[in-house]
Amino acid sequence: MAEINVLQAVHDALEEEMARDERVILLGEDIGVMGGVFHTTDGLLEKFGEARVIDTPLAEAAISGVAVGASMNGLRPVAEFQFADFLYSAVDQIISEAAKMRYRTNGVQGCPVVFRAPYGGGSHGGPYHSQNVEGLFLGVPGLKVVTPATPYDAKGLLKAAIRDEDPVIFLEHKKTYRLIKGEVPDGDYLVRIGEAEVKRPGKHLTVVTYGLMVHYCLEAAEIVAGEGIDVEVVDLRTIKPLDEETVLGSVKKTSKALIVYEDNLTGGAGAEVAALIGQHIFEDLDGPVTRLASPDIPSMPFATPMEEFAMLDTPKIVTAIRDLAAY
Amino acid sequence: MAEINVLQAVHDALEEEMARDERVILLGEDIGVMGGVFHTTDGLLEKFGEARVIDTPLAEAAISGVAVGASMNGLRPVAEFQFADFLYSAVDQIISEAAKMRYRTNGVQGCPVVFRAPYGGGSHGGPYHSQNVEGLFLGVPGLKVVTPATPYDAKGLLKAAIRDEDPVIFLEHKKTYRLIKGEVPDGDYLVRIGEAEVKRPGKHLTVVTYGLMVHYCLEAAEIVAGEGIDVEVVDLRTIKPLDEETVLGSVKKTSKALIVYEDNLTGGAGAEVAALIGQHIFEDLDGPVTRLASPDIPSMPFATPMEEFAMLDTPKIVTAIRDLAAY
Amino acid sequence: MTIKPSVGKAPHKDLGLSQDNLLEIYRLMRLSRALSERGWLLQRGGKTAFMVTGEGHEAVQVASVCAMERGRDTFLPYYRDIGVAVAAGMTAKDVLLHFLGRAADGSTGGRQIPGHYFDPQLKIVSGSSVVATQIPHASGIALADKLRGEKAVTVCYFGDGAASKGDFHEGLNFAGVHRLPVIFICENNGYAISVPGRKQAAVKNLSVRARGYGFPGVTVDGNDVLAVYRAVRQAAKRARAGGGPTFIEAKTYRLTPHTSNDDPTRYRTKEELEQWQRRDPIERFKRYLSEWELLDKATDERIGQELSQAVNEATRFAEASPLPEPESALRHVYLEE
Amino acid sequence: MTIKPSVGKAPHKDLGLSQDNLLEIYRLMRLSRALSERGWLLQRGGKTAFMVTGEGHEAVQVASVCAMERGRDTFLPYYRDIGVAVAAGMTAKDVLLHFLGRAADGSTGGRQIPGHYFDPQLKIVSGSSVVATQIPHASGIALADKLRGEKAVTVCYFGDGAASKGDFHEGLNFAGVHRLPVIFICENNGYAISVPGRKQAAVKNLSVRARGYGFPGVTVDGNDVLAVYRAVRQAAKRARAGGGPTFIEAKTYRLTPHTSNDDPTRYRTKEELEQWQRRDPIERFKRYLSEWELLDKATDERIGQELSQAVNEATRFAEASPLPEPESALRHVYLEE
Ligand SMILES: Cc1ncc(C[n+]2csc(CCOP(=O)(O)OP(=O)(O)O)c2C)c(N)n1
Ligand SMILES: Cc1ncc(C[n+]2csc(CCOP(=O)(O)OP(=O)(O)O)c2C)c(N)n1
Ligand SMILES: [Mg+2]
Ligand SMILES: [Mg+2]
Repeated sequence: MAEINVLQAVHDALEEEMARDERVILLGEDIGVMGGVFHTTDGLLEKFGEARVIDTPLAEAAISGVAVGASMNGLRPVAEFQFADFLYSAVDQIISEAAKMRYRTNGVQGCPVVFRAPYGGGSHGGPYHSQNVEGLFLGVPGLKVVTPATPYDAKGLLKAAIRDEDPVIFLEHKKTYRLIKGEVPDGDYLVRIGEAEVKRPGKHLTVVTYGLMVHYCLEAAEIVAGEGIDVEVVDLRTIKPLDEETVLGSVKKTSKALIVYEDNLTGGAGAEVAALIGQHIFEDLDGPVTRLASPDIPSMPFATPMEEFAMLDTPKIVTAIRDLAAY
Repeated sequence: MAEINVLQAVHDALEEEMARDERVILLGEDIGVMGGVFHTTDGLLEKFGEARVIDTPLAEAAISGVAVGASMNGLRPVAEFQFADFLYSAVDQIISEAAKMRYRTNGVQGCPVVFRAPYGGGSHGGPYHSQNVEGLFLGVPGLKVVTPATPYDAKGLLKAAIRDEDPVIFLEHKKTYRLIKGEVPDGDYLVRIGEAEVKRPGKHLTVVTYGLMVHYCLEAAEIVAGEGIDVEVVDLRTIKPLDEETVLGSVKKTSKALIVYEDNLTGGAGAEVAALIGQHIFEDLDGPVTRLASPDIPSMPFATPMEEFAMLDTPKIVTAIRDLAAY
Repeated sequence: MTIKPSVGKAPHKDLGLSQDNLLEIYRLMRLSRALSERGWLLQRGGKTAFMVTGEGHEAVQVASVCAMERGRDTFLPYYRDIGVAVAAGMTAKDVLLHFLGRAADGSTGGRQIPGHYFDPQLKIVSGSSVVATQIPHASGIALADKLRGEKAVTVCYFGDGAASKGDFHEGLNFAGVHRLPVIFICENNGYAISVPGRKQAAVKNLSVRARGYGFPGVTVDGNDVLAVYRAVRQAAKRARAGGGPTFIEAKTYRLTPHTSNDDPTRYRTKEELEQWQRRDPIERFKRYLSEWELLDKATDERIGQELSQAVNEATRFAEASPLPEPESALRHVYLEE
Repeated sequence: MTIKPSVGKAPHKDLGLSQDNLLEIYRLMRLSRALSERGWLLQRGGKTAFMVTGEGHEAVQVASVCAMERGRDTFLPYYRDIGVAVAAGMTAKDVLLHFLGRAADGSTGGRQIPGHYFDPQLKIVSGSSVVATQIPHASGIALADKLRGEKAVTVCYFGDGAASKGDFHEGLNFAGVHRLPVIFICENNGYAISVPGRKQAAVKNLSVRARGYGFPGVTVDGNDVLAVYRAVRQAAKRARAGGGPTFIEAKTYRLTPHTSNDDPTRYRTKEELEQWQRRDPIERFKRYLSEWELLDKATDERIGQELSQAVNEATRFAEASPLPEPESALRHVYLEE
């Protein structure tokens, strides 16, 4: 057991998988000599060489398209987008090609690519270094979308993603990189894609969340615990496919659901979770399925007062929990 | 008053707006000499000339990016994607640029582009000529997304979109082009973006829908009317911004909501509508907010048995209405 | 027209091509044509909802594949490349099952519209209908071969319209930077549906673009079997020797509508079409073979009969073959355990 | 080093540049430098969370703008183009308000990170942080000018990394097809963050790519004011006369970290940096001016004092200026009625 941060967890997962399986290659901008702008690939060029750690041209359609091609010819590419904000020009390769490959070949041709991207707000990145992009892929069958919150989950899920036979969008919340530390076992382990986890059991109300917000929600849960509100925090971990069983099971128990997500309110993962709960366990609900999310603005503004206003935080979550608990 | 089909309505809106405002230009593949693969721009090259009806290179990032640039320099470009399935490579220009332009300039710079695209299934187009892409843009603040179902709405909404100061994704359901006919007034008229319409009033149950499904739902409503189920059909017409007032008002009245959409179930517009209803009028509900959509497959398959299986139709809607009505 | 036998050293000898080789190419071109023609019949007869074929492109499609090592090298056809598909080894049955969207369609199981050829055994790579997305795939496939030290070469096909897409640029540039063993073949038929070359690019030859990626680009007569063969063989040799990519632009013409949804009289003149009909690559190659006395009338007729028999049989077979089950639409979204 | 006066006809005379013109360029280059340096100070001092500047790029940025008709022509800077911004007319105050994300920041109202210059009055176009997306915008802007018959020219800036993006290809190709009045200026500083030119493209000069779009491409010494000015002026003349686009590659070097998040010692040698420091475009231009006796020490010092005063004053002004209101984050998603 060692205590590491999310950055290290991602790094170690990459390093271990590359050592384990020589078919694993990395493609991305500045991932070689520089070790990545966040240093998630530090030392990997030295260890595995230029043929497997590829500093690509500044070209996201090529990064993703080359990865798709390489995956069809026996490799297990991990494609890095420097920031999730810059993957929009790869959306065609991801949605038209990677996501549909197995389907269009009647199951014959897989496309085992991992598309990694640091995402999320709260780091003064302004509109183009803060975005939540998960909503884009939620409605795309053929993809899996993974959003770990802790070092343990990040490492175990990234290893699972690399071994997955289908394309995985692996989203790393930038702000968790250094902020979030946690224990990680020494040997090889996997966390299964598609399984949520109850990060805190509770009786009165379920908070469904993922990514950085998991930590804020846990904090909020502790705060309201003192007021006698016992909150269960479900960390989705994977937002596609959604672990309906765990989510519905929890809300069935608590009868109330608050969905907390950093993405802007409309159209994000929270809408899908809310729709599922509202349809499938309608009778079990003792209050409206409530969403707490960022406002519907195109992205985080830079200046601190605006950024703080736009970004979710623990106090906002506490308020939402209290309101729903009081319903 | 004249009876025309949706194709003609789109064509006439383009023609009238081009005649009215010389800043309106069209950009797209095969829209000139050929008049568009669906003939929505028939005759416009002859009438308005090569400078305003531009057959572009096969390059969707250019089509959209040039349109964005031209819109910043005083024109009102209407960019056509030949099929919605091919707009993925324009997503960067649409989401990073068009949608964020006004926000990032603190309100100073608008980006009045209309992005038109024929979309939707049921025409034997296979995986790449059948997609519903509206889910992609639903969560993108700064965009408006319009999905007309009738000639009247198509014409009035397209004219409104062209006059709108903000970017509009204008989605035309291919299958409505020739199939759906309707009356259209002779003179100039607009349909306001952001307003849903009750296409059929009813007491027992609200069906919320848009696009081609409006017609199937109306058919279904007539069928169940004979069984004493009085269905209200709300046509969203614009799916972003959503007309919450009309939707919530209708469901408040009927107490039951069925959301019918052709997109695959997960993550589409139906999720957002369901979430809104479930949160805001929880107390008024007499049954679970139910979604009926296409299965979660990457796109329509080509072979008829599979396509028919995957595509929604009137009988499937009738069944869903009966089930919910009986709840 | 009577055909005079040619004298001197035959051009194909320089290329090391035997009579058998040439007749194989000829046969494959005619197979491609026969299948294309059958495709239109089936579509017009309501047996399939869509058709796209390759009449006019047979020389570049077939000769390029025959210049490669089949079994070792990889092919990425686009929707027009029925000639690539059959030259790489797909049979008439394979094609007909695909055209008719049968459950047994090995390319897509009836999931994609006709024109989307795929066979992993034959190293034919699955493509979408989205123009140019296969170009970066080709670079990725070649990258994998290079990484493993395999001496395989990847051949990627696309049209002149595709050369305008960002994926073209990014895919070729990547290949250039890594000196990948890949050949990019642009079947320049002068139109992207209705959009003529001059509205697609302000250059005479698209092949000049290769210079911007640091590798050679050549323009060849795409209706000339031997010219195509020569260019591709040379590119393959370079690629296999580690010399990196080549961009080959093959000028040709589409003799049919773009697809079954198209009416080319809206944008092409009758004269232009007729001019190119006179340059039909199959007729032209047949003339060459006759001139060098490699093909006599009897053999030619026998080939024609064999092919039409094969195509008829394949049609019957495919028509009798079951359609996919409705519920099978739900399968293969992810790997099935 | 003592400076010997030059004799004969001065190169700038050929270009029709007066002493005033030259001193304006010099002053703008130094203003750009002074603001850049202030930017780093502010960022390191915690006054702003991010910084990106243009030291080393001043010759290409400033001279290119000065070769255009300001007020008529349009500029699309990228994040490194502080020199373009000030040469096009932004003041020290404008820049400082932007650096510090103030409510009065005319570029973005504190919404974008520093380096995103915008002023519609000055015809400086808003850009995002996404590399290369502005390139098709430039073509669109030029298209609109051409359509209206305006004799305006659009200048679009980007780095060497940007030349790998699909948007570069699609944007330039569109401009080529329509012979648009646009100048594409690539500030090739040899790196895209840490990625060196040889991993970005397998060509010596990116300007060769212009041939693939049917218009001229030239490579110039980007640290040479007059070379840049000459190339841009010629391109502007062609564009204004209806001759279409030009691609100008200006070879230069970034003398600082990529941004405040970067540590260039991870990927560049000290020697390389020092070599380019000796080619500092400002020093070099100063030497030129001295050699031709256009700038004496007193004037130079006066310029320095004026600039530092202006920058200090602007800093004080911007620091005293209020931050945006928190709730204003909700505004301007759509046009406000
Ligand atoms: C990205 C994209 N945009 C548009 C289309 C619609 N479309 C299909 S084929 C085609 C023309 C392609 O022309 P070209 O590349 O020259 O190939 P050709 O059909 O002439 O062989 C177009 C515009 C598409 N399939 N993909
Ligand atoms: C599409 C996209 N991908 C990645 C990035 C991250 N990024 C910002 S600047 C940069 C390097 C740009 O290099 P270049 O174009 O040469 O300009 P320079 O900074 O050297 O002036 C990268 C990779 C981005 N902003 N946009
Ligand atoms: Mg073509
Ligand atoms: Mg650079």
